[in-house]
Amino acid sequence: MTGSQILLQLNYWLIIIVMMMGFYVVLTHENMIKKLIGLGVFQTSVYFLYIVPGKVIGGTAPIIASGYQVYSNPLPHVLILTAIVVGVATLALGLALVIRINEAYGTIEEDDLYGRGEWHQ
Amino acid sequence: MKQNPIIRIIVKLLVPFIVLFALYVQLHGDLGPGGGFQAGVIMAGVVVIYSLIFGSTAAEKLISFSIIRSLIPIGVLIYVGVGLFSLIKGNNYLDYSALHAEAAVGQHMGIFVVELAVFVTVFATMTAIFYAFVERQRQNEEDPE
Amino acid sequence: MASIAPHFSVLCVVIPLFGALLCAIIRNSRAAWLLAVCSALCSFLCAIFLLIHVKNGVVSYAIGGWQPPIGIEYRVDSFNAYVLALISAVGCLSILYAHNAISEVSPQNRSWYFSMMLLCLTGVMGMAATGDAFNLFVFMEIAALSSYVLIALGKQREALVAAYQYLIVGTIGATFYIIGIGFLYVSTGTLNIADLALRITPIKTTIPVLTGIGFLITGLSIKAAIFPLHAWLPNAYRFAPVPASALLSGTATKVALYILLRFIFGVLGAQFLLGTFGFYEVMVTFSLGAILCGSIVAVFQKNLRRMLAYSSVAQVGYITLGVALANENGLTGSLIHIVGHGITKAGLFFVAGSLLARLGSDHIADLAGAGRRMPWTVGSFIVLSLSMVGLPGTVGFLGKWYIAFAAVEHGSWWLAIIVIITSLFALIYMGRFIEMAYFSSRNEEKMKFLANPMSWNMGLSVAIVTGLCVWLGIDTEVLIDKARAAALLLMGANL
Amino acid sequence: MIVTVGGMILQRNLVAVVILGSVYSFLAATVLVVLDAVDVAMTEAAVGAGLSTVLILAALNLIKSHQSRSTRSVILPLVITLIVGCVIAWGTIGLPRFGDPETPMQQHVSPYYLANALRETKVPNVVTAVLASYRGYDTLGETTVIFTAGIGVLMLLSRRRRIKPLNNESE
Repeated sequence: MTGSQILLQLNYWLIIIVMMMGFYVVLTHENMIKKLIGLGVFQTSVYFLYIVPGKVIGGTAPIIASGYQVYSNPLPHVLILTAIVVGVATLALGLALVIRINEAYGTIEEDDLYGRGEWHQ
Repeated sequence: MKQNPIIRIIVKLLVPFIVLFALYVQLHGDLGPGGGFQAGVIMAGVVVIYSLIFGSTAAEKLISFSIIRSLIPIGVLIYVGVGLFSLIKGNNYLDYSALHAEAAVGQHMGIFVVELAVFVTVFATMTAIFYAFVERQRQNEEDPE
Repeated sequence: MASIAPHFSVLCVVIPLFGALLCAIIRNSRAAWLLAVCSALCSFLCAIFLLIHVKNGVVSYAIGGWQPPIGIEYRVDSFNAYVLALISAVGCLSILYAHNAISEVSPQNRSWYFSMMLLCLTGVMGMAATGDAFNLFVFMEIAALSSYVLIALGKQREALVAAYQYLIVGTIGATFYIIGIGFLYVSTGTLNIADLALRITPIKTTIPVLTGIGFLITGLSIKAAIFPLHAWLPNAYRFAPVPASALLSGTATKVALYILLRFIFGVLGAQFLLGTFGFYEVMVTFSLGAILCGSIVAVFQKNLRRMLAYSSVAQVGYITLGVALANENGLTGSLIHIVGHGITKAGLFFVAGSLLARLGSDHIADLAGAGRRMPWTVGSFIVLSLSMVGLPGTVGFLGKWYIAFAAVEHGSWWLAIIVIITSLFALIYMGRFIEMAYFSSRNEEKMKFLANPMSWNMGLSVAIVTGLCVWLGIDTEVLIDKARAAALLLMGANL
Repeated sequence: MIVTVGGMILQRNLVAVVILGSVYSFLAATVLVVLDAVDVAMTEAAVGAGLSTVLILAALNLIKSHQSRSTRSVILPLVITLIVGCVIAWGTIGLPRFGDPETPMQQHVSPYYLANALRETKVPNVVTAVLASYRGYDTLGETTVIFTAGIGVLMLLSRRRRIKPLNNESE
């Protein structure tokens, strides 16, 4: 692997760092809202995993116009549009759940929650 | 913030432009970036801003909760309906070529209708979710436990 | 007939979706329920029609008229027709059962609840029918989001937390799936599963493909609640309203298993994974872990539904064990057990729900003497339990028999013995309840029926499920033929 | 972007986290424009920076907005995260070079869209054409997801009858 290739791989690695941070938040934090935000970051970073390889050097946005010959790949864009929508839908539902949990328990810290209620019955 | 007359006037002035922008994004989706989903979100943003500045009661006068709620399924219903229509016409499900004698024109029409369907559902859903959150808060305040 | 047959593949998904939309508009819960049952039934009939029809080969349907891989394809072969028939049947029965069984849902939400159940059915049907990896993700999310809602509306406040946990875990699973598909897509340029299987052949051992497959399998294992990743399941099944538990146990996890099999066998080919990475050892370890942990934990549960949930973890272990053996009988056994367990477990949840509705509790201790109060319901429970244990004459026997047989064929006697011994665990935990229901009179005087009598539709669902369980167990050819056809298809795909 | 996300992890005030999240989304949108994904960038800006932020803030309005100090062990999650990250990083090594037009994903399927979308659908924006027509069924599914979420939120948050949330759940 040559130096320039490593440099180009850097794109991916930056994404991966962001991805890991998001995933870490989901796994460690016990605040439910923060978890949802972490999940959002995790998902957003995955979008790049699709978009980055779709880019063609010297290409332009995939809107057909005279004067341009090379376009970037439109298919990942479509997929990720769908994924974003799914992500926000999940977020909205998660928030609604957290609101209800907060009303029912008075807290949204997971550790506080497990101390209460009849979990093992 | 709600009392600040400058903000109120600015928002009042801005709202038509945002609506216009949403419509532009919606209708221009086949030429430039944008489409039903983005336009729906922007349009929902209008209601959100309006409700933040003038209060949710004023926003509900603008467009009522029950209308929003009944709009949610209608968008998907339009979408499914287009599919069923092409099925009845003898084509495959969601084959928009059935909409017009010339296949490509049919496709264009189909895309337009479908984008509209997406717009309706997205706008209605996002607004409804926001209303639901706000409504919940109001109920909690009236009925604290 | 041949010309309209492919349309059924899309209709069996679109009909429940259409029904869900109409249910959302109708605010009368009874009308919504009738509509929901009808659309689920139509979907079931479409699936049965497909199941009969796929004998002549694969049914491929180009949605939107765009030929795959340009457009999205619905591709039904003898494997997923089989799965479609199962999940639409369970979906139909759960919805039939749901009327009057969801007292915890406030009246103005009931029609929406049916709408959610139909959406969940739409999602799983779409997952099973589609031949497109990304379309699969979209429908996976429809099923997932609707099941979060279904769970959250349970009676106790723990239901909310269970739903939240499931939301987090499920979304991680789906995101892993997306990462996996991303790697495969970048490496092959296609999203169509059949096309993917072709184009992946020369590059199977490249790093991105392997990574993609790893993420894919992990993500789907979370969704299927395969052993070390099953933590979300017991709470979800325990606290959800009963029809939702039945629906999820019979459909959502089963479909995830289906997709797992589809990718492992259909795309990669059996010999590839099983031959190379110690896959067999890993699978067997996890399967045994699932069987043992699930069974043992189930023995100590105080709550009937929680016990059933842990039993599900164990039963999924049997299914993956059959997969790990990867011979024809093992796969046939797994496929039979998918159906057998799907139906039986749904039935057990129905019974638990009936007891809950009638006696106001689903704690085992509170149900002492229930057998004398509700002889028919508890009688069905006994039949279904025997199926869960795997006694001859019930559907549960067939699957375990084939899996044990396959283990012997594979040369692992000890696995066959473990299968038989662990079945006795099922006898213990099921027996515990039955004993309590019949022979304990501890709180008989305390126990009284709640005001609402059990409605006919609940009884009907229980009866149908029990009947199915026995019928499939006695008239064995029906199920075995279909399962063997599917298993042969999977084994053939690796040539 | 990394700095922003790092800030999000460390910050305990949830409102600040949300604002940082919004900044993150805008940055992401900018990068997406550079990568030619204008439609996605627009959506990410509208959704990530706009809608999500509003929704989370609206939710925070109902909940206390400060996170308590975590007492959980961080070692196991850290290990899992690192493993996942390393596996992905390992996977990307084999991926085609950035911007290369000769890769499988540029050669298969998508050239068809670029070549035929305008003729077959009369829509110059290929993303729109693929979204609404070639993969229209995905979009139907996506709309259904939104619908599901909408109905779900309304079901969870609608409240006509008075219920007392604590201790008195069983009606």
